Amino acid sequence: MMIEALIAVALIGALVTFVAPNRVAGKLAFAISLVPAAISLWLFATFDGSGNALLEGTLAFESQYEWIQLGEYSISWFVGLDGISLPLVVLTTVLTSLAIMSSWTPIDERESQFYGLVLFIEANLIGVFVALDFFLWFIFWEAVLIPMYLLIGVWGGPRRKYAAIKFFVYTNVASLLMFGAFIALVFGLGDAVTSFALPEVADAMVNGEGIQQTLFGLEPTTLASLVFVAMFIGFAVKVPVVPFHTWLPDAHVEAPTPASVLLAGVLLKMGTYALLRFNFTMFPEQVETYAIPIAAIAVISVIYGAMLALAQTDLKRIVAYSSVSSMGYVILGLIAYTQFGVGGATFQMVSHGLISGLMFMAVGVIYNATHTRLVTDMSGMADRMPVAVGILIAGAFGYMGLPLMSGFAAEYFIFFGAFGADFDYAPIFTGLAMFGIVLVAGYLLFALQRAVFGPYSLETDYEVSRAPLHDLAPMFVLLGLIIALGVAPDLIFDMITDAVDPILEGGDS
Amino acid sequence: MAIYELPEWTALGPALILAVTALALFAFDSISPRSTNRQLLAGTAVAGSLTSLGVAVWFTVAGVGTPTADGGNGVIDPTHGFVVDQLALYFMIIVAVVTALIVVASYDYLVDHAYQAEYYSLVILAATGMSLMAAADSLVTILIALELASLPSYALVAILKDNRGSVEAGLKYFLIGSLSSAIFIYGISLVYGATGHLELAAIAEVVSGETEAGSGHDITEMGGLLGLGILMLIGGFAFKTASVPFHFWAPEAYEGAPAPISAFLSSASKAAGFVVLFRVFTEAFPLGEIGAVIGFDWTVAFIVLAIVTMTLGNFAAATQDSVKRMLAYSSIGHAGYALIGLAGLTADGGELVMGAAMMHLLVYGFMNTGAFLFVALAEHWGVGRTFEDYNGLAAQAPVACAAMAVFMFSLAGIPPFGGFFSKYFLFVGALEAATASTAMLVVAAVLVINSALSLYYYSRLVKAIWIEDPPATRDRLAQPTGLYAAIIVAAVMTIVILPGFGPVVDAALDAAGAVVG
Amino acid sequence: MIGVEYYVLLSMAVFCIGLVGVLTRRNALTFLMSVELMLNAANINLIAFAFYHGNLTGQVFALFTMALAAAEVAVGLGIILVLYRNFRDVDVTVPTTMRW
Amino acid sequence: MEGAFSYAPAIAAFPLVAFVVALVFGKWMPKKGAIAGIAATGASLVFSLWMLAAVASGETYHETLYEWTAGEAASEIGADTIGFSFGILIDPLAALMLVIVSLVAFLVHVFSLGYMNAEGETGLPRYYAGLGLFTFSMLSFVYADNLLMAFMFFELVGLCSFLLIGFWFRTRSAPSAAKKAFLVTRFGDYFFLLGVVAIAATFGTLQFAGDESFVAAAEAAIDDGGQLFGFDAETWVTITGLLVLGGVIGKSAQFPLHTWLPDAMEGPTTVSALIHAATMVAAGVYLVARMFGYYALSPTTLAIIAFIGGFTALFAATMGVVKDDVKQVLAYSTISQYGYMMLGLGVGGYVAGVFHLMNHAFFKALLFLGAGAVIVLMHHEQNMWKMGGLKDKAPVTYYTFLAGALALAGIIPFSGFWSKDEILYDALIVGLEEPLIMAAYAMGLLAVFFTGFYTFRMVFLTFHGEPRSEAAEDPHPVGWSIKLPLIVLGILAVVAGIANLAPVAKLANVDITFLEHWLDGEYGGIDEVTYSAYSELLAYETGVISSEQVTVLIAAGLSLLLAFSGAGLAWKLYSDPEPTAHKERLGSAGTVVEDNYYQDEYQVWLAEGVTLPLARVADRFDQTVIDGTVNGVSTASLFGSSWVKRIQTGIVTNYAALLIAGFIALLLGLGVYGGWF
Repeated sequence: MMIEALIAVALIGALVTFVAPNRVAGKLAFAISLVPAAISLWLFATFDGSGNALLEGTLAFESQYEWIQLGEYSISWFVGLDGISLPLVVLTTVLTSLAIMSSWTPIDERESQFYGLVLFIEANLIGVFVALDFFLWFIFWEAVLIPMYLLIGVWGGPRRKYAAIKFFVYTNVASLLMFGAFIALVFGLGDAVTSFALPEVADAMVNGEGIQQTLFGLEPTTLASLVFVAMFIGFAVKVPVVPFHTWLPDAHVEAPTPASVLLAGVLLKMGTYALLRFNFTMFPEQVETYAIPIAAIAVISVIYGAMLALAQTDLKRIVAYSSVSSMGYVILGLIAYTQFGVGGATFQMVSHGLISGLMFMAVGVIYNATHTRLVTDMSGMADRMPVAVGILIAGAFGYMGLPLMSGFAAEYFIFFGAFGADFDYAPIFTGLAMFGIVLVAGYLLFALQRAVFGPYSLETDYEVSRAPLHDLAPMFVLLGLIIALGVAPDLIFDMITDAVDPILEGGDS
Repeated sequence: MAIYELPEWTALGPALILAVTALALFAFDSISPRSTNRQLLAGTAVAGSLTSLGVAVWFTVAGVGTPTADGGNGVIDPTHGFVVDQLALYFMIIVAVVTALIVVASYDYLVDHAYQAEYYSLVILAATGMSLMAAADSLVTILIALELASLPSYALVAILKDNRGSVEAGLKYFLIGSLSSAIFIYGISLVYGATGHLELAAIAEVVSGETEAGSGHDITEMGGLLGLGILMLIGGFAFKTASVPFHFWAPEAYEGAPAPISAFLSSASKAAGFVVLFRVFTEAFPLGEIGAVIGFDWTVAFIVLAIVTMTLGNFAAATQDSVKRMLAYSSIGHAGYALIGLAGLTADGGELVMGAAMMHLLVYGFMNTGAFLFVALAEHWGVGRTFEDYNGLAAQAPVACAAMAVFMFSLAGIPPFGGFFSKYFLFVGALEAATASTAMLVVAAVLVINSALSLYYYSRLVKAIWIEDPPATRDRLAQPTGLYAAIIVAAVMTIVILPGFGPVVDAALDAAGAVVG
Repeated sequence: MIGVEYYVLLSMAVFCIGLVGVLTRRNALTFLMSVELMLNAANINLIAFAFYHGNLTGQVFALFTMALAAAEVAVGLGIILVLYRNFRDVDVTVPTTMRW
Repeated sequence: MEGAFSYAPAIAAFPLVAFVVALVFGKWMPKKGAIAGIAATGASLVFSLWMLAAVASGETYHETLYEWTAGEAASEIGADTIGFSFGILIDPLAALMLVIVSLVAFLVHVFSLGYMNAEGETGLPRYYAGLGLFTFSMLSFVYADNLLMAFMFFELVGLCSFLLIGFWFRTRSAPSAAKKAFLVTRFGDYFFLLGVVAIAATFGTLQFAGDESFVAAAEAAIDDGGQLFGFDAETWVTITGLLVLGGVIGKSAQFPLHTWLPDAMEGPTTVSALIHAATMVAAGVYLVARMFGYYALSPTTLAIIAFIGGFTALFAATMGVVKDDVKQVLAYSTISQYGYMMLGLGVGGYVAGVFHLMNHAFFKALLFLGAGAVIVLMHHEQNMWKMGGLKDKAPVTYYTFLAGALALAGIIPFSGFWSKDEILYDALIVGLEEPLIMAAYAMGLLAVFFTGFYTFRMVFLTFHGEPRSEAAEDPHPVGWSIKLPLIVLGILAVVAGIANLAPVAKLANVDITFLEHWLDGEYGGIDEVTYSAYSELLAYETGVISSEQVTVLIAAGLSLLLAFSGAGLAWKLYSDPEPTAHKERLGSAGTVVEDNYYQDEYQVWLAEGVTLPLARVADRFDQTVIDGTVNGVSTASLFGSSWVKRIQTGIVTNYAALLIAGFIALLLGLGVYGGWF
């Protein structure tokens, strides 16, 4: 029941906040958001699951109720947690609370609506990570679009309307493609499955016969490959993976800081999480078949994304493109299909969530004071806002994968896992992708040098002063978490690997 | 349930109640045509439609029409030419719901209209016709019910006598309508000519060769004649459901008519059209047998129609300036979605896809009606008709605008709203049908493209009311009780129908099962 | 006796005449009449086939059709009336305030 | 002494605490965190000496303290599980380095009191926090017991250098220098990390010492001659070794990744002292020494190391000749000196390399601090041509500096001579067999001349002759906190050579090579990481000219001769009261050298002339092609929309026509399909 409580609190909180008066909305929303955070931490503490949720693992906090009988297929409310989803749930709740606090300063109109939407998005994000029935999962997956569309559209930057609609339509098209593919998969499995419950489908794919039917005049194997590719593309848009990434920078740049935090911190993880849950859990054979092209895509995402970041002058754009780059590492880790690879990829999801969140907050805090994000417009900000800049620098080094910060752990796991991967030329691909760590240092340090160092200069008609404490507090929390995970990755890596192993064993069988 | 005691004719209760209400209103109208006792008139109409709704729900629950095997009372034949089964009741519910909603809304919308009684009586009369369409199972009754629905509609569309738009809309609706009905009737005559019968069941027997036509000739010789007849029937129904190429009246009629009437036509009238379509083609021209007679299964026709209708509706909607016209085109697009329900049928089965279409029509009854009623509200406010005129309404009327956002996202098929399930189940159904005939893959693909496009223009409206800034010059907006009530009810239903979708699915699948397989 | 097919041909001819009228005439009243022609074409069919099949259904139905046509005309005339009131004309191609 | 090692973690912990304290409370502390730093590094020094004593008493320490994470390894050979952990390895080498690092760090902290505090710098807490973190990282790196842990702190060292070089962030140059330092070393570390991953994936372990060390595993792999990642074992060891070497070249500023180091002079001189003498730059060479066993397995790698070292030694020395900024001269001398160490290690002169590392730490710290003192004296003037005549005005500074200079120049009997001579000797005896090494030796030998020259050019210009600016007329006085470290280091620079008087030992045949014995674990050590163990692995042939003694004499004689001639030339050119520049005599060569052989130019060009434009092209491509496609789709559909809706002409007759047309089209289509006509 705890999971239901988690979602319910967020939903009700959203409604309450939505009707609350504007001036109290921020504080109220923060107070409310602490409840899910607390619950999720409690779940984390008392987690007793083992194995993979989709592959006969023992779920924690599981609950299932019949919902709809659609012909011979049953749809149910089916939620549960395993070592992969729990860290992401905690990430979501914690990040939401921090994002809410970080938006006290920048959000100065229609507050109650804003915070209501943030809580609403939190509810759906949690749902995405806990849902184990395809339709239930898909509801949450799609429902995320609405609040994000409005968050970007209402409180965003100058080109917010374009960015919002682009994000909305682009990702939705991808969802439709993926949906069709999955349904085809279910039909392809024929009588092997009688419901849309993901564990059942995964079981039929991995331990069962796999796709047996000949659909649309396609041989089972062809069908499986097509479904795999279609779903991969569908999720690739959400991740995003080059060349499906162009909605991301627009959305990031135009979105208000807290929205960016959630977007980069959690929404992108939906894509990689789905990839892991669907493609990489249900299609072990195809994963091996398509290892080379996917690895190539991963490398391209890393390098190309980094190159794009290098060409930007807008701090947010830089971070946005670097997200593309970082997500490339995740893909690399997933395709490696080794314990450290897939586990590292999952770890990177959490790590990148924290670090990119921190970066966006720091950039946001500076933006609050300067009202510009162009590194060319400002210089020597360290002189006026030492603490904020200090955190920005810390975050930047986290992004570069500085040891003893979570980013390094994640990247190292992925590299190590990918280097020893089974597919051909794995070391080469790893080596190429690793060059990203040089490029990332390049563009981040270049931006820092221009924006925060050097003699102070910024055209403002007011005095730029230090950031208020409630802007800094969330960043300190994040920094603490980043370092904690960097020093002690086993805080979550144990449970992750525990949930990852069954996937890989499925690959062998 | 005391239903056993009731005589059989009461099975038509939902329709009859509407008829009685209509007559009552007529009586009132003839007594005092200029009466403006809105409470009484609207009250009567609402009471009538709600009773009809209640009875229809009651019958459904009581198991009228459910096969006796499942502990129901079996299909009831109240009188010659009518049948009451789950399909009929299901659509009677839809009609009653929509009627109730728009009547409530009209209470405010028609506040300064001269002929109140006339309006309400026409509405209820049309509702009666639609309700009867749901139960008609002979081409005669179908034609009568259909015209009973159409004729008042013509008048209703043109009821704003001094509004050029309304009149123009009425004219176009009427002209296209009469043309279509002429074609329809000619089609009936050809079918009759080919089979010698007008009852669907009898036609089916002839088509399947169980009994031979009255004249004793072999049906297959008449294949061409029958085929032409069938095509003409399709034409008649296409007009009712605003499907290409008989859709041309729809954009103008919906745009020019009073918004509640637009809602009425685009939701209830469309649904009624579809129920007849479903019934006639599944019962009179059984798939498989019909192929032997006219050379092809009529699903082909519907595949084509579905694709064209979806595409034309959505594409034309994408760049409209007038909100009402956008909704009109989107309603054409949704007709295309619903057509998939027939296109996906196969000789053995297809409950899923047809059921999905029915679910969609039910949900559509709420979300589309709601959307049009919001337009009615806007017209009531007098803010204007274009997207720009709607800018920033949320700042002044957040509740109504929240409801509108719900309708839009639901129409676009975004959760957590009812439209999500119906649309995606339709998608699932289409794919399942595609496993049988690959042509349905094309339909599914087109569905994807169109729903993506629809996302664009629906969110465009949300953008206008929620994201854009309101113009400086716009005075306070009133909060008419009736309109608000109707809109909020529609919105709430659109939302709660998602968690409560289980019964809807069961009802729809049973309804489909009543005619398919 | 004359084969049913000739009746069908006749009705089709009438139907097409009506159709052409609908397509070419701009006067609302002519339009209405053309539609009436098409309806009567249907009636011809119905009666002929009733005779052919030797059952009365068709003839009865023809009666319905006529009644229906009458009702239609009634409503139609009403609309044409208000059309004239608003547009000072009964040309059906005049009202084009709504398009595209 | 057994219990000593349980306190080993404290050595690193103290500076870490100091870092936190300085960062958080520094603002409110009397000396802005200096006290905390001095206390911490002092404590570290004491503990390090304790460790030294413990090792001397025959103990060593190799303990895994904390498992970072563990899991399945996809290793080519060895176990299928791997643990990544933090552990401490204290053997003679580590103990020695601990002492060096903590000592230098301590002295730098003390010196900072005079150099930074007294000069009223702002942001001192940041400065001392940086120093603390720097010391912590370096000490942790020094006694890391596995390659990953080493890499981690190697990187942290890089971070600290970034923070400290960029200390004066309000200037334009400092941040740029800091960025460059981090980027260039990051580039090296990229290869290092790749090497770490490769080694871990190959051998399933990253331990330096012990039975399951990757060195042992590699040795085994080579012995049973299997295939690793499609290469035969030795090639693979070479490849991975070279990858790791990338990090070394970056950090130890070897050619071609040396360009960051001269710019790093933008940082406070104290930081330069720390970076060059004991921490960052030393880290590279120390890493080679640390995993010397692994390199010993692959002669190719060693040869490459040796050659790079020799070349860098000469290459950097030539550039040092023409610099006017006292710190610049020292910077290039650093590069050059680390070249020697690489040369020494490359030719298998493990002891020699480490010996020079130690001596260099002392005299280079001394020289930099001395330069710092000079800069204080000169009111922050760094151009040597503005100086002069400081000899009498600041005797302490002068004599200590002179001691350092003599050591650097390698003048007998100062410490530098002994270690450098030993390196050259080792290079020579190997070179007699291996021509490539001989070339490296030749370059190293030639560099001695330049070293002597630029060292004394610096000394003469700075201290001798007449004051050439009013700043030089009345120097700013320097306090005890500056003098004390100078004196300590000065003494060390003079006597440190005693640690390993190899030539004397060979000639007089007395057993006084203490350092060799020390590193050989004779007092206490871990078997497979001792000098002798390495020597067995080495595949080098060594030769002698006639006899060992003669060879020793020749080697020493040659290097001394060159050193003296260099110094002499400097004396001839610059010792007059009003020295004049002689650069133009060098002609075009001079300008080339002035511009550091255009090393910076081409690297900057690579960054800004190639990468950046490439990035812009990518961006353009992204905006136009990829995003253009996306937007194109929407534009196309909207255009289609505006076209489709035109069908609705508004004229009802057209509707009727279209309706009929549509119907007939359907009729014909289906009619044909259904075969009606």
